[in-house]
Amino acid sequence: MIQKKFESAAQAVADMQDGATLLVGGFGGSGLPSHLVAALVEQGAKDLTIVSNNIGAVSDGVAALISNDQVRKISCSFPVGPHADDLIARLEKGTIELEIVPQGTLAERIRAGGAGIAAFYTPTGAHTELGEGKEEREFNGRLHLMEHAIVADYAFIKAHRADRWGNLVYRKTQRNFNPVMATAARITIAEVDEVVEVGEIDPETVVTPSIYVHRLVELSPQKEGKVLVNG
Amino acid sequence: MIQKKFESAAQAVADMQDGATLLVGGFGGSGLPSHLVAALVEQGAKDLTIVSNNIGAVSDGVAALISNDQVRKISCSFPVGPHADDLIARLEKGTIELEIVPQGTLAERIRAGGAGIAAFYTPTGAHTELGEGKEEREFNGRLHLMEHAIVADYAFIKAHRADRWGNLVYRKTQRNFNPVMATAARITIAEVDEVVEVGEIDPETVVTPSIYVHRLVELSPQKEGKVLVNG
Amino acid sequence: MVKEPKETIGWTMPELASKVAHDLEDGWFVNLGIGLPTLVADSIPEGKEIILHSENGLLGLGPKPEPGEEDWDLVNAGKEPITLLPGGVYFSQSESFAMIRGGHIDAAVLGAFQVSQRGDLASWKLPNTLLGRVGGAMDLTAGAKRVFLFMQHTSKQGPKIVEECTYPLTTPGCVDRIYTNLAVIEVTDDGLVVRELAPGVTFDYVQERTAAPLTLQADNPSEKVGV
Amino acid sequence: MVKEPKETIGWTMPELASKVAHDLEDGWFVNLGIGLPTLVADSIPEGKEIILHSENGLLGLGPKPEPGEEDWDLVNAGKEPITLLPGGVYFSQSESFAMIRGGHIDAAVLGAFQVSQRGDLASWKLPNTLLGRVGGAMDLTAGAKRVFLFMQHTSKQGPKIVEECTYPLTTPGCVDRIYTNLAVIEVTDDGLVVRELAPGVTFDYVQERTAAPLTLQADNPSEKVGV
Repeated sequence: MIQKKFESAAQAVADMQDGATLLVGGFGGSGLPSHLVAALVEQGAKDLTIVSNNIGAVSDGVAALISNDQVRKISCSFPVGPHADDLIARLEKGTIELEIVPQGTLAERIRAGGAGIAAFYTPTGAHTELGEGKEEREFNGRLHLMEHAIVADYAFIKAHRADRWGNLVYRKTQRNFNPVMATAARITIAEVDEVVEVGEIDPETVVTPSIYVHRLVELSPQKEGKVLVNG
Repeated sequence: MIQKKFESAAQAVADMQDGATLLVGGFGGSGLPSHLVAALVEQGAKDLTIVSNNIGAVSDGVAALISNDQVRKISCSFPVGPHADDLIARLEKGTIELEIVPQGTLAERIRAGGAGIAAFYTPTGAHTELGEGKEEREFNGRLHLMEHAIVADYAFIKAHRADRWGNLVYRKTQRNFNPVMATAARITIAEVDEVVEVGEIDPETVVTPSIYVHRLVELSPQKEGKVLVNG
Repeated sequence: MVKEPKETIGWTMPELASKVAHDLEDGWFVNLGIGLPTLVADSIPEGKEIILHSENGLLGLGPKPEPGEEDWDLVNAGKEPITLLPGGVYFSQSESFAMIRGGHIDAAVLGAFQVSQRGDLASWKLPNTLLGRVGGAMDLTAGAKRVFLFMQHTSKQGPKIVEECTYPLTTPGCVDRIYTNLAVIEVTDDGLVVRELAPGVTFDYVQERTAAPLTLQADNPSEKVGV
Repeated sequence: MVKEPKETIGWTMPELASKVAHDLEDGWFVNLGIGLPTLVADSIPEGKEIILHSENGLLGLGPKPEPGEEDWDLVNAGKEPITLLPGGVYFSQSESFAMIRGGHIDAAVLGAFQVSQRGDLASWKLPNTLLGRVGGAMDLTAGAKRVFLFMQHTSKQGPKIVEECTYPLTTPGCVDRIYTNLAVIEVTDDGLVVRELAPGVTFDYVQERTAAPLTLQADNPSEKVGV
């Protein structure tokens, strides 16, 4: 019988190794799997390569991993915000590598990774500093850049509700990078508010099919009466 | 005020020109926009380039356009079935061109067209007859083919319910090629069972957002007490 | 090489389906090809959760509907009416093939015209025909983690397991295991290895009907396996 | 070139937002950038249906929630709480940027550091800084059917409208129209054309604050436009 539920975020991330590549969902605090990130700070795996849209927007996001010196390289579109100081300090020391990727190219590279597309051509970023060193090619008279797929060892994602198989639904703009990141990792760990039995989620409404989800951690902030303010 | 609804399938296809490129949704009879296809047979536009997964599965599908000599080229994955005889006759006469495309590559080329990706690399079809003449490239030690995006002038799609803006939901496996084809045409025409007011479809359940839908035709088979058997 | 006579020998197709179903692991996501492989759906042992994928856009394929209960908006890749299990979901063809191409399908169980000793598969087009029916075959065989064939050991034309495919290829080197009415054969780096023989079928009998060299699995009790 | 003094001249930002909103057509899908451009959302005339897109994954962005009604799972691209209009929908970031890159957004209204006479845009990184904040700016400017800038005519550093951008480019030749507190300027094949002057603002006044040659639209009544 399929059972993907882990007892805690700590157990779900326990096997993570130094040097792993990790996708972290969320857009600022919305849809951020903050309990999984906190568990990884505790667990301590180092030399991580992290792909996440924002890194300085919230203190309980990727910023926490950077401050704890667990990150070797970070790919993101928006490396600024109130908690980016520790990133800047490490960039100046040269202990961390930063790759800035246009947001749509970041999403599409992850989507390509999940969909078995090795590389693709996009007009985004052509003739810019972020396109330097990339292979260029013209299609329909317009310059495009070749961009490579991103695949990862792990993805940390946040969803609203899961069923036992791992089908996921989200709340509102909590989706953001979560559905696409779920597809591109060898082990996708979803932090959810609630795990229900199969059949309890309308099959027409599932956003992330169970095939993409390997581990579930149930954390019920609503049930605990906590108000979620991640801004 | 946004109003995408046309009075009839005939009106929705009235402006189609000879030489147009057309995507037709459906997988066999399921999700096939058969009223739009029938209206186009009536309308008579010629020299069409058609992209559709099946062509011979049902008589009221693309087969009808082929038999009526409206098609110059057809791209599909499955050009066989009980109604493919007229295709074979025209192939032998040389009056129609057939491009056989692996089903996943077909879907992905349309997806690329809708998503602004000019071309992509896939392992599907490498070292096969269908890969002949295509640009090849190795990624991670594996041969890939470069495949180009498909974009079209029109898409005919079938959905279950639309709202006035053109947001769509589908019934079960009626989705098939419809959601992806909706994204890749200059003018997407959706044949639906019902058009409702905005707000009547749960925003978490919309499959095709209104941005991809330009025209709606309401055809209510259920309401007319017709049993839909398209097999 | 001997042409297969029209006789019942070895496993029946439902027996073979049970064998395949037995080898699928709990929790796997599995795509069953059109035709014979769909028999596997009815053979999954009680208590084992295998989630079946249909490339037209669903996971969690259930049994055929009762007569009169067909819903023509709920069909499998063969365009036959099916049902959806609790936990099943719908999605589009592009999402479906993202799953396939992206390596998320644990196993694809497919039919074949020919398979070579290196696991090259020919399954989409007969030679010298105008039309091929590729469907999702190239995507599935290029993308699934494992490709299992489910087929009659021979056709009217003779052996289907050959040294080199003469029919147009679907995907080279993609086949992991071949289930036929006569035997279960692994495609290994050392060639084709017979893992199991059907009851009453000898190794020589299988070899005679196979146009590529076979070896018997080393830890196989003997040629008498299954007799 | 004259530095802009800290004074109120020309249109206020809400007035400018109304001007942009007036130029958006009924039924358009429009992306509003972070910061100033979000003012446009509050200025859409009654009866006009403009569907606002937010790149973090929604169409149908509504007004800000009442205080106390914020839902932190419903935010815009600036990570501020917003609401969803009836007819609005949610989707993922990859779907969102498929819309953008695929040319489905009718207009993007964005801020800028610099814009050149050919419509080159610099908006994501200041020179000689370690970090840039590209976000979705390159995708939007490469993908949207029209790019409108919404900005102060000058910055503390002087003119923002220049012959050549000296800051890192976002996308070359992408800008169609520039809305500033002083004027509405079209980027044409013949250079920058002033389409409208703010009340009390002369053509010469705008030209003095612009580091690229401007022309007045031929059918513009006169320099006295808007006075």
